[in-house]
Amino acid sequence: MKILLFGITKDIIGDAQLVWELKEDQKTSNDLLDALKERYPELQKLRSIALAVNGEHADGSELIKQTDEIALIPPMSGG
Amino acid sequence: MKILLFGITKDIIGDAQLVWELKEDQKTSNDLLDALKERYPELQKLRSIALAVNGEHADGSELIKQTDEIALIPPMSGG
Amino acid sequence: MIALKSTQEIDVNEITASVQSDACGAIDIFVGTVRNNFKGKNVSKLFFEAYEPMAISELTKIADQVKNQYQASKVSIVHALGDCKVGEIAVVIAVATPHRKASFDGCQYAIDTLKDTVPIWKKEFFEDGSHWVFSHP
Amino acid sequence: MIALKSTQEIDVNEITASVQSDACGAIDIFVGTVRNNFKGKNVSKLFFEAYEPMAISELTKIADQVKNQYQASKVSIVHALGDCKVGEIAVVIAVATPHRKASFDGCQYAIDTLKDTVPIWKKEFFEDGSHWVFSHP
Repeated sequence: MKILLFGITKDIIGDAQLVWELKEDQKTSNDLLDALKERYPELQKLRSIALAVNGEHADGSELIKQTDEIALIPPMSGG
Repeated sequence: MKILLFGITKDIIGDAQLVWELKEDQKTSNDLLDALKERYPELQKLRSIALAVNGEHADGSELIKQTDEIALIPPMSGG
Repeated sequence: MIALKSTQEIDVNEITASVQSDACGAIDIFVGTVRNNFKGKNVSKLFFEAYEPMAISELTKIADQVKNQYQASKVSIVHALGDCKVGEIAVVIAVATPHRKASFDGCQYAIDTLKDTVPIWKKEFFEDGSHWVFSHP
Repeated sequence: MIALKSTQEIDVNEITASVQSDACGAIDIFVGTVRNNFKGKNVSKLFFEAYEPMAISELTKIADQVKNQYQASKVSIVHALGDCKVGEIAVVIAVATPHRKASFDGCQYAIDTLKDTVPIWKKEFFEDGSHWVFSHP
């Protein structure tokens, strides 16, 4: 699956998109976020890091499918 | 002296300006206002009526001279 | 910018630009427009008149108060005179401050105070007549 | 009007007109502009990027909340994307309500919420470098 990257996560991961192989034990959005933080430890240093699943802020419990649109959401700063 | 009229006071007095002879006993802006209310009793029916003296809201204590610019200030309704 | 104008001459872009300041990140703008009803009656238009020099002086006092009390860099107030049809602009107040909370508070203070202290009078026209509005005090 | 645009395309008159409603007497408009300093450092420009479809969806949610919670008839929110120089407009929010207090409260709620929930990211450029801003949460 592809994970969309914005702001500082693009700098950390080095691209605008991340191609990610969803593993068996990555069932919820929390599982996926934990796996991403493990793979890219720099993400853990951010004030906050979360996921959006299909264009909605994830609360962690969403069940993830290969076809979902996932985005990494670093601290927002609009306005 | 001339007294400037606005809004409903123009309708009550029937003109945009009132020519007024300042009497001996009309020393303060309160004295003048009282005399105007006596002469035009309709003014007393307004929710409020006040004077401006030389372009400032009068507090009643101002000493009035023939050369002052006086205006009757009915309830304001800008905005 | 402190001004009394016909409603047709009031330009929100121009007023916004008049308060913009590179040290300020926030501009709050209040726009008062003519509503089509008042206490359930259909309003057809408003007419505004002012004791003009005193109105300008009282508007200037309000702008100065907002600058002092809310750390506003610039404040503009433009009020309409003459006829205003439904939907047209009666008043615009713009307040520029470094941070946003003060711009809202200063703008709200300005419109509240304007209604209390500025010698402007509004006549409402209904289908069946007209009357001078007695808002304040 | 809910939109993401270049700062050059943002027109406060157009946004004001987009919320005007004959049943409403009050429009409050918040305009966020680029300040020339941040914590004492000179800012030269900002750059905004967004997760665009989600940003539009979150902005629409905010507009709907303001309509429900503040009895607003119409709400417009336009945010800049790309480069914004000092003094240029980053965001405009306009809220039209029958009476004025609600327009201020609704507009303030909208800008506060925007900063919390809308996936837009800001990069600040200084004379000696740049950084992504971490405002929220």
